[in-house]
Amino acid sequence: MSGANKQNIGWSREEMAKRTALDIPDGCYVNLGIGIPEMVAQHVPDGREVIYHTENGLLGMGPAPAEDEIDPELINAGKKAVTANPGASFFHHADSFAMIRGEHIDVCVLGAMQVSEQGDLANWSTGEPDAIPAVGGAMDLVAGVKTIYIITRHCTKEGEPKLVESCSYPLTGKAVVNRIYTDLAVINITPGGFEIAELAPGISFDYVQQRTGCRLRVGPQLTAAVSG
Amino acid sequence: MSGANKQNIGWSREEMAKRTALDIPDGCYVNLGIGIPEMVAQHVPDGREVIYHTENGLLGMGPAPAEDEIDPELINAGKKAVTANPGASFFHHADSFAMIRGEHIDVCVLGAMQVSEQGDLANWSTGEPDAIPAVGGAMDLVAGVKTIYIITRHCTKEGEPKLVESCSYPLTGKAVVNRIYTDLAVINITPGGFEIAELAPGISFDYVQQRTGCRLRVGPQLTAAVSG
Amino acid sequence: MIDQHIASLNAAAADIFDGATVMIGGFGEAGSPIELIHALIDQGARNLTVVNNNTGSGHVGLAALIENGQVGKMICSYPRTVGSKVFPDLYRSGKIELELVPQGTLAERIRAGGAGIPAFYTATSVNTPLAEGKELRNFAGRNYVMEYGLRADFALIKSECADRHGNLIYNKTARNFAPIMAMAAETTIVQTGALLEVGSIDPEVIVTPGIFVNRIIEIANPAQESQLIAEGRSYP
Amino acid sequence: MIDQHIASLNAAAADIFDGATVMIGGFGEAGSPIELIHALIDQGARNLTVVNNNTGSGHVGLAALIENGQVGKMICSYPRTVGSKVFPDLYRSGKIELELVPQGTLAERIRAGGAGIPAFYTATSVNTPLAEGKELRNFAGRNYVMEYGLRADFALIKSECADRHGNLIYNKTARNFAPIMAMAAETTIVQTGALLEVGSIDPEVIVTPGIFVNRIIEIANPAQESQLIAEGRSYP
Repeated sequence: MSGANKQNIGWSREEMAKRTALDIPDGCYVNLGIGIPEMVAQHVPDGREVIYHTENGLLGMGPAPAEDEIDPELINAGKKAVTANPGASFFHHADSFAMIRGEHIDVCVLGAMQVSEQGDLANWSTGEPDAIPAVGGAMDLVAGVKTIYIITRHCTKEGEPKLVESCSYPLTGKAVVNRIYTDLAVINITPGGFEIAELAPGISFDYVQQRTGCRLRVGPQLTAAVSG
Repeated sequence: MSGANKQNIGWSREEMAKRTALDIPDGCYVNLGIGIPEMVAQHVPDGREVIYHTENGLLGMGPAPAEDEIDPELINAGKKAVTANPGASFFHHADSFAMIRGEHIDVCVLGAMQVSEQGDLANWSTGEPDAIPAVGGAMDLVAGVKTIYIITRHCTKEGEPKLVESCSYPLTGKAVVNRIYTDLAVINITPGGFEIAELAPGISFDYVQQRTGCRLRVGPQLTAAVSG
Repeated sequence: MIDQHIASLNAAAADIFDGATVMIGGFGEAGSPIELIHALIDQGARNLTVVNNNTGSGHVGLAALIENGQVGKMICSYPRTVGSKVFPDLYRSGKIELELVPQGTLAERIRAGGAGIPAFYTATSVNTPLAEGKELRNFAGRNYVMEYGLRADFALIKSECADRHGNLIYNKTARNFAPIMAMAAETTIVQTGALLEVGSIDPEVIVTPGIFVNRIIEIANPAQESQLIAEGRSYP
Repeated sequence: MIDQHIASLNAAAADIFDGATVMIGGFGEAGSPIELIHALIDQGARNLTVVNNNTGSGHVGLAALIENGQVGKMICSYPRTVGSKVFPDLYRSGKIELELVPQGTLAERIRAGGAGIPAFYTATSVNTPLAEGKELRNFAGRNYVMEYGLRADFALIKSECADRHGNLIYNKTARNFAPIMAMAAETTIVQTGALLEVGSIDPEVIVTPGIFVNRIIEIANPAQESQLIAEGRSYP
């Protein structure tokens, strides 16, 4: 759909993580999903102190260790080796999900297969009969964390829109997403549906609309930017 | 009812605690109520290792400290200063009652106002309109601990029976008591009601029956002792 | 930057509002945040619903808060401690409301509130007056009563040591309700014996992670309730 | 006298019976009691229901137990770890049953089982296929699903240090499910890196009190799953 040069249009994975990181406030508790969301931590602007929660029992997660400092018993939810920052704490799984379910985590950043204009999220199963269903902590996170950000390419590899009127894949949660960061735009979920808050450099509203499964609106910020 | 010499008939408080202590098995986890039950710990036979739980967050409770070693933040459920034995652990209230409710404590020894022949226990309120109701952990203990022993004088100060057909005071729990240790006898709760397992020295079955609110039976052990 | 340190007791308690639900840690005097309670007396918020295992002793701490007429309702398991006169007198004269909850159910309701569990079932209190009006349900042949999670606007608790992120450890049986109250309150205010630099407490032994804490004030030498009572003290 | 020390792996696992429910600690390889799992393979009990967050990797540990045909049903949140081939193949051919549970609900169900809570409500999975057939209930305007407490006949867990009373501490994120599984099992069997004298562990830092533990075997140098897999090892 987007042609041979699709890698050069819009934001890269790194840029999507960087753009998301701008919206992580100082002093908040954040859970980052596997994949692009993990990269957000590297891009939080200097001067902001953010504490990372990983649902397998660590608050105050730090970056990956040097090769010779890996402890296979100090890992994140993606089962990769991590470190513990000063002020970190370890706890068991029930306490860890009490933090999530009890709405103590401020922000969670996840990937997506589909997001609907009501903020429904599908990111755990294609629903195909031979798929091995695996949910992990995704349903707990979207049910319990106050603010849910999604980072995802705007379309699938096959060029199908991931932002849709209603999800065809099994849901992770209903009306849970607050904001979506794609390679093309930053999109808020509003009572009126998808609202574009920001466009990637060189990307037009129409370009994004053509690649979206339902009607987009232009947010007030973007209107100001366009008219200004 | 039992006359001027009532203090000299049957078991003393100390002897009741001592008799109960014989039935605390080696290696078990025990919660002792306030009053005579607390005295049981001093009388567990040598060679048995028993671990005491106090519901305010300590497993491995030891005896009272010397006067100069009192820590007002190391107390038992009766709010008296205690010590922590080697192997003790501290935990919060929800974890402490998870031990109780989850049936991890083997034996609990409590006092009683009334016990019915079905094993109903009343030990928290007289139900009088001007009484300040206070339940503490008693209802949790009788609902969760596997074996409930009661230590109580056989009659009230006014000479009324405490072992009754059915409790007139508000219940702590229904069908929860396994065994009762009074100043006159050891009584099991059986499907057939109260069954005397043992009589205090010099006490006859008839003497106990006269001071009990419903029909007593003679247990097989006692029959053997009498006939033998 | 995360620095939960508050310099003054007045500032720590400033925004506790009339009608707020306030959980107060402690089992008797063990773990009672007596300086924070006295700050709440100074501050003067009224018509509070207070959650504590007891109702205080003598005329200091929680008993003084009640005596000062600031508490409209107590949620507790045992309002009849030795030396507890204030609550019984007010209760008998109908001037304070009481919700009596079995101690384990109280603890579990607080833990549930903090863990996002709106309700759960327990066998505790079934067939007793404390189950009256509550929903009963049978699981695998046994009856259980449904109990609701409990949350609060504020928690006042005491810890042994803290760091500026709000990580806490406790002293012995002073731990009691504090860790679960910290989870269940919108704003958790801690008085601590020693405020340490971040990283000073071993991550393996932290009992309350800082995520559950909002404000910390250092009270290096807290008053001991029993000693104040022995001295015949009252507050204010 | 309380001494939970067991001298041999065979003795530790001897009474695990066909059809038993077995909780196995670990999140991936972190906290996986691999020597105990291999002892269960040697022992041979079949038709087990196994509770673990995952389904193992490679051909050692939990994956080997499944591959050996001993597991009739898995209760887990994520049976699709990198390097997990054994379970997917058996699942696709209909040879193993799967109960998929969201990770936090799985943890809370285990904790509830250990705490004597037969059921509780959670918002997790509402409006998703995993809530199908489950009871929904509205509290304060939000829908919640009812979930049941989960108990087991046995738990196999790994700890860093233990004493002879069964008091345990863990290493970093190897803690994960172990403390709650110890609570929820009739018989909790622990492999520990160091078996210490009673009194060696500070009472303030014990994570699992001995009351939740039944047997301890010392495995001073446990195998690491990822290393066995890297070496191409399989069990038995």
